[in-house]
Amino acid sequence: MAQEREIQNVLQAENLFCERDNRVLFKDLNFTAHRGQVIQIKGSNGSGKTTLLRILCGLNDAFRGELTWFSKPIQDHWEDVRSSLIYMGHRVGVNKVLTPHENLRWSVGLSTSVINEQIDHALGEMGLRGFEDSQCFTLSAGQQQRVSLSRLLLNKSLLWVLDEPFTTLDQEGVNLLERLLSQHANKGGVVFVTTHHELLLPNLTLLDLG
Amino acid sequence: MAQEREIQNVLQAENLFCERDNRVLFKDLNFTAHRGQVIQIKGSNGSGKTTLLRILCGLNDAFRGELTWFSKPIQDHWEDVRSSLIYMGHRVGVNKVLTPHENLRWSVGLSTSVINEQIDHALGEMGLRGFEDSQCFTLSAGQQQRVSLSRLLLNKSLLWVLDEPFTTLDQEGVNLLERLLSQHANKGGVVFVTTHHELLLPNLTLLDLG
Amino acid sequence: MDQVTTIEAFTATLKRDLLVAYKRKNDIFNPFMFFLIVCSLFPIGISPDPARLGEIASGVLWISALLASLLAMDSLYRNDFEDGSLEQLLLSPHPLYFLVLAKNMAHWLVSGLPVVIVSPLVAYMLSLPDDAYWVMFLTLLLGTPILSLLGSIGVALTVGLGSRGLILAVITLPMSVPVLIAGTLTVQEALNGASLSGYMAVLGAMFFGSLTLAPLASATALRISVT
Amino acid sequence: MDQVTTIEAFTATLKRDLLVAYKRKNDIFNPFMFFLIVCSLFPIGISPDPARLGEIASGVLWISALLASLLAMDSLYRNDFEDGSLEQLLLSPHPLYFLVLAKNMAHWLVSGLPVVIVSPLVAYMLSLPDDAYWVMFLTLLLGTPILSLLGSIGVALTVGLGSRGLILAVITLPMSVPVLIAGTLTVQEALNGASLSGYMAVLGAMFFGSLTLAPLASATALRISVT
Amino acid sequence: MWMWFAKLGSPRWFYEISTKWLPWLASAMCILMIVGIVWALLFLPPDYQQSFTTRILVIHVAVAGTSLAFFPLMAVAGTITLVWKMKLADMVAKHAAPLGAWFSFVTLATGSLWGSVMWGTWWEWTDARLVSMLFQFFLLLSVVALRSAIEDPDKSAKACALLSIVGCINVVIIKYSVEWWNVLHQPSSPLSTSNGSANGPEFWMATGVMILAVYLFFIVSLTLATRNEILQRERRSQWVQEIVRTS
Amino acid sequence: MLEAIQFSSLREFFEMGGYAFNVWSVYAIFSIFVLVNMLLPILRKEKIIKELKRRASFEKAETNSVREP
Ligand code: HEM
Ligand SMILES: Nc1ncnc2c1ncn2[C@@H]1O[C@H](COP(=O)(O)OP(=O)(O)OP(=O)(O)O)[C@@H](O)[C@H]1O
Ligand SMILES: Nc1ncnc2c1ncn2[C@@H]1O[C@H](COP(=O)(O)OP(=O)(O)OP(=O)(O)O)[C@@H](O)[C@H]1O
Ligand SMILES: [Mg+2]
Ligand SMILES: [Mg+2]
Repeated sequence: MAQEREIQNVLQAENLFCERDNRVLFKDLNFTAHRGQVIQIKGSNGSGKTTLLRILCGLNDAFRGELTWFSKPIQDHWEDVRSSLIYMGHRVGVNKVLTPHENLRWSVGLSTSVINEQIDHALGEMGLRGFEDSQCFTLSAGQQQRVSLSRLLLNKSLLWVLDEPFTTLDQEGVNLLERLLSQHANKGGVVFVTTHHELLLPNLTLLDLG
Repeated sequence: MAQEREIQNVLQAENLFCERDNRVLFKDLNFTAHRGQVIQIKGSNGSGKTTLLRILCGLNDAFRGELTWFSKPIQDHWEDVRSSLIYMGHRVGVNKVLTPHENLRWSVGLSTSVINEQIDHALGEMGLRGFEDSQCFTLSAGQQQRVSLSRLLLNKSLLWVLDEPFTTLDQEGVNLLERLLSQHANKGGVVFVTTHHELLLPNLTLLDLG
Repeated sequence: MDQVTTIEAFTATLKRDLLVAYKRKNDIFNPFMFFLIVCSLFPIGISPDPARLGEIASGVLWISALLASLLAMDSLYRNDFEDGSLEQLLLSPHPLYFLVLAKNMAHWLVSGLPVVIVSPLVAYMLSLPDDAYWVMFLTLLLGTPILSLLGSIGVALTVGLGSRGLILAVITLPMSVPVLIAGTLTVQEALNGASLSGYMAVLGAMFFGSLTLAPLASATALRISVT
Repeated sequence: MDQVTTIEAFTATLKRDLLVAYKRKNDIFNPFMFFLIVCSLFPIGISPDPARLGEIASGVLWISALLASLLAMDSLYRNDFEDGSLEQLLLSPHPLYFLVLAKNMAHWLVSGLPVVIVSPLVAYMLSLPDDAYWVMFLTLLLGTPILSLLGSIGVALTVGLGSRGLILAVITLPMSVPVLIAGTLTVQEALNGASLSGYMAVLGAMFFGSLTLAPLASATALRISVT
Repeated sequence: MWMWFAKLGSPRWFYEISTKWLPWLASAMCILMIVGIVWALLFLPPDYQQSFTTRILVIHVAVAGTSLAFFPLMAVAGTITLVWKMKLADMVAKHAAPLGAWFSFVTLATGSLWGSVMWGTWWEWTDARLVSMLFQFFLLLSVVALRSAIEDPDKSAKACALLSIVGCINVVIIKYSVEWWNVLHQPSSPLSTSNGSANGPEFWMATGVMILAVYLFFIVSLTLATRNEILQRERRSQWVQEIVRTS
Repeated sequence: MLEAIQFSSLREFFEMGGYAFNVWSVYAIFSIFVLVNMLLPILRKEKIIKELKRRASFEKAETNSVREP
């Protein structure tokens, strides 16, 4: 994470507007994400949280308004955004026939070079010790979620965009993830996260979609 | 729900034992489900909650031990069990191209005859008014969950088996579902439910898988 | 709110599957298009000469129908498995036999019947001799349901698998060989002017045999795959 | 922990896809079996007579290879889409062109190459005249990668759809017709004793054309399907 | 009777009894095979028509005959797996499928090598035996493919059991329909007429020895593979650990 | 006994009346087939035993060293 841009606005939205099927999901949405912020997006079911997160990653371009990345229009800088982004959606991105280790080797390896020990260490941290070499279809729902979350430990990315990462995690997993989020923020990262449960973090910003 | 069997053990397990991939998930598991009970199955990720629920529905027969249904061995009474069961798994059972209404018409219609008004009413209760005739792939994750949950309002089944039904529901949805569970129990039904959050219900029994 | 009878559950399932197909449109349109396209590959790949085409036409039609019916099978249980509807089907209190039969029937109506209906046209395009149109049509009408019923077993066995596509074909194609033989022989004998009742009887026997046995096997296979 | 280069990302993707195929085994085995089985349907459906078989053999081989390669395509992006890996691929900082190329390459190695290798054996069984073996083999070696690359566009376009299977075929088969024509013509001209360099050049041009352009189209199609 | 059945289902019982029997079976197999091969290669008089190629037939007939036993075997094992959930049946079935594919392949290969002499062609679609053997080969491979496609061992056991039963019925139907098809095609090739070829009694005696030898080989090989499977699946039981320790 | 041998020379034996390729191929295929299907299970058994032994010693070591404090 480059040191010189310390206090800049990482990601800023101005007058975002989005509708689907003639239902306006949000309009005049403004927010600024600084380094060190965890932004929790709240809202009832169907209020557009997932849609918003996908917009931020460039996985959805059916919106109007202005998005800037370090104060520059985001359209021209998707490459930059992608190289400092981790996204986790409703689908976890874990191949069922590969083992957790092999899954991470690829999904992390797409952007960062890692060695095997790091991967095994990260899996251990996420409570998957002993499961490194089981194929993922034998893992429970929560364990697959944990495989996907291990990426957070291996990529040194600035921006985390996490869509309901707490589902299917048990209490201990929830605590672990909360700790990770606040650590990331403390190190100057930015986190967007949607969840329906109360997050207990010091540097939390709420963004309510209604 | 037949009145004459009022105080019987609906479902009873003796010395259940299950292992997967040489990992023992549970052994010597004993429990009895009476009418009016909500049984919350707890346990960390990968402790075997889903496996247990699928065993109870007959979707998994890789276990040892004794299961009885109204004190009779369950092997000979799967038909009975099925005709008084609602199961909701990690996959919600909602066809993406059909509308919520059409989905319910079939999934409820498999066991109970319903009329259109009842279906629309149930969907309204679950907060899906206005979405009755959108195709389900346009619904958000939580809304699809709600479609599936509407079945609870339409089937008069004795036994509910719900695997993490609270995921992706917003706060209001969670309250609604909790109310449904306790109502069902009060009317003499039996609920098995797994979830990682604290349920605030009067007649709750905990079953911990560790 | 009463319990429903098995017949009601049967029709509910049939209706629902037809509805899904209607909404997707592609399910009806594609097997049919696939059939047309594959049939028209042969004049291109083999020979545009009508005389030679006419000789191979009956085989080409049958093989294309076989492939179309086989490849359309994939959608029979797959989506239901993925979204969890299949579990609901298995947990219904009615005999799975009838529900599977309903699904097979809907599927054939949607993917098999259009192919049968368009077959005379394709037969014309491939210069099949005139006398054989009707026989071609009839054999396909009797034959494609058998192919669907057999295919259903294969799909049911492979429905939960990560790798799909061809495993289904590898399992089902060898099973379909007798149907292919019966079908093409009937057409060829018709061309030779032989009496057809015996051949049709063979196809009919295959039809009733698979109608009674195949859904049983499919139902068993589904229970195996989902648990 | 450094950023990786595009080449490293390319090899990582290639390796991963080969690993997935290796673990599934069937991905390698099935296209090949499908090819064998479909080819052996023709003698049964059309005629067992060697002379007549020999005439249609080159077309049958090409059409079967086309279908095998097409139907194997389904597994190219589908699983990745369903488990979310495809989103990760799209979100990688490297040009999608190369990642798509890596996936295509892995896929051809696994599903196309075995078919090409077994083709001489099948050519013998279908009584293809002796002189044409080598030409058959070479045209398939050049042709199946083209089919894979074209098929990839079709899969990418249809990857998010509920109904699958045949829509892919309906989109891709017409695109593949020129390859089929070039391939079968080459073999037939070889049988007629004509010089082949011209025909091979056409196939070669198609190969390089699709190698440079098709992954671009696939990449665009993927972005469209996933967003 | 029931006791015996239950005992038969126990992998341990099978392992122990086969430990006793294997050496005998294996040595009988070796002796018969050597006798058969030496007899066939050295002593068989040349056929007046087929010359020394009858030496091919000895092998071909033995292997072909044995290869017909696989589907019935797998169907029976499959029924036992599905109905009585007996693990041993599945362990046998699991290895029977690839072994059967081997047998079918060798039948096809030796048949072709013979055919290239007799008919001047390696392959001929107008012979019912050839075509139905080819499809039996495909069906066996499809069972193998299904086995490796389903990751969950329990599930793949049951799925393959079902497929074997369906496949067994199919092999019969295919055989008859291919024959029927052939009769109606009235093949012009020489095969249909050559069935009554006059092979002397000596030929059939050598072949008989060979058939016995190949059957024994089939049993021995399948037993060896099944024993491996037992070791692996029962690896955590006391008695297997005992075996591992002492070996 | 020896006079029953159908060949008068080794060369004749190898030629098999002009069908050497076919006859010897069949015997080659057959012996490969028999050998492979005998040897593979035997070799696999050794591998399995080795693997199980390794695992047993591994587990023993683990239970010895990692006991509760
Ligand atoms: C169901 C499988 C098969 C069985 C039970 C079988 C059995 C036999 C038997 C008993 C004979 C000796 C006939 C005689 O000497 O009168 C024979 C001959 C022969 N077999 Fe097979 N065979 C089978 C499959 C095949 C296959 C797949 C091929 C070729 C690829 C083949 C090619 C031949 C040939 C060329 C002959 C010699 C023809 C003759 O003498 O009439 N057979 N087979
Ligand atoms: N198909 C399978 N093959 C082998 N092992 C499996 C299979 N499915 C699940 N398991 C194992 O069974 C264990 C329990 O899985 P299960 O899905 O029941 O957990 P769970 O309690 O529901 O967890 P979660 O809270 O994450 O949903 C896991 O450790 C997993 O490794
Ligand atoms: N593909 C689509 N086509 C049309 N409308 C869509 C589509 N996807 C989503 N929508 C609509 O957009 C709205 C927002 O969906 P979104 O998935 O963003 O909600 P969400 O806030 O993430 O809800 P949840 O908490 O349930 O996950 C929903 O009301 C849905 O109807
Ligand atoms: Mg959402
Ligand atoms: Mg679970």
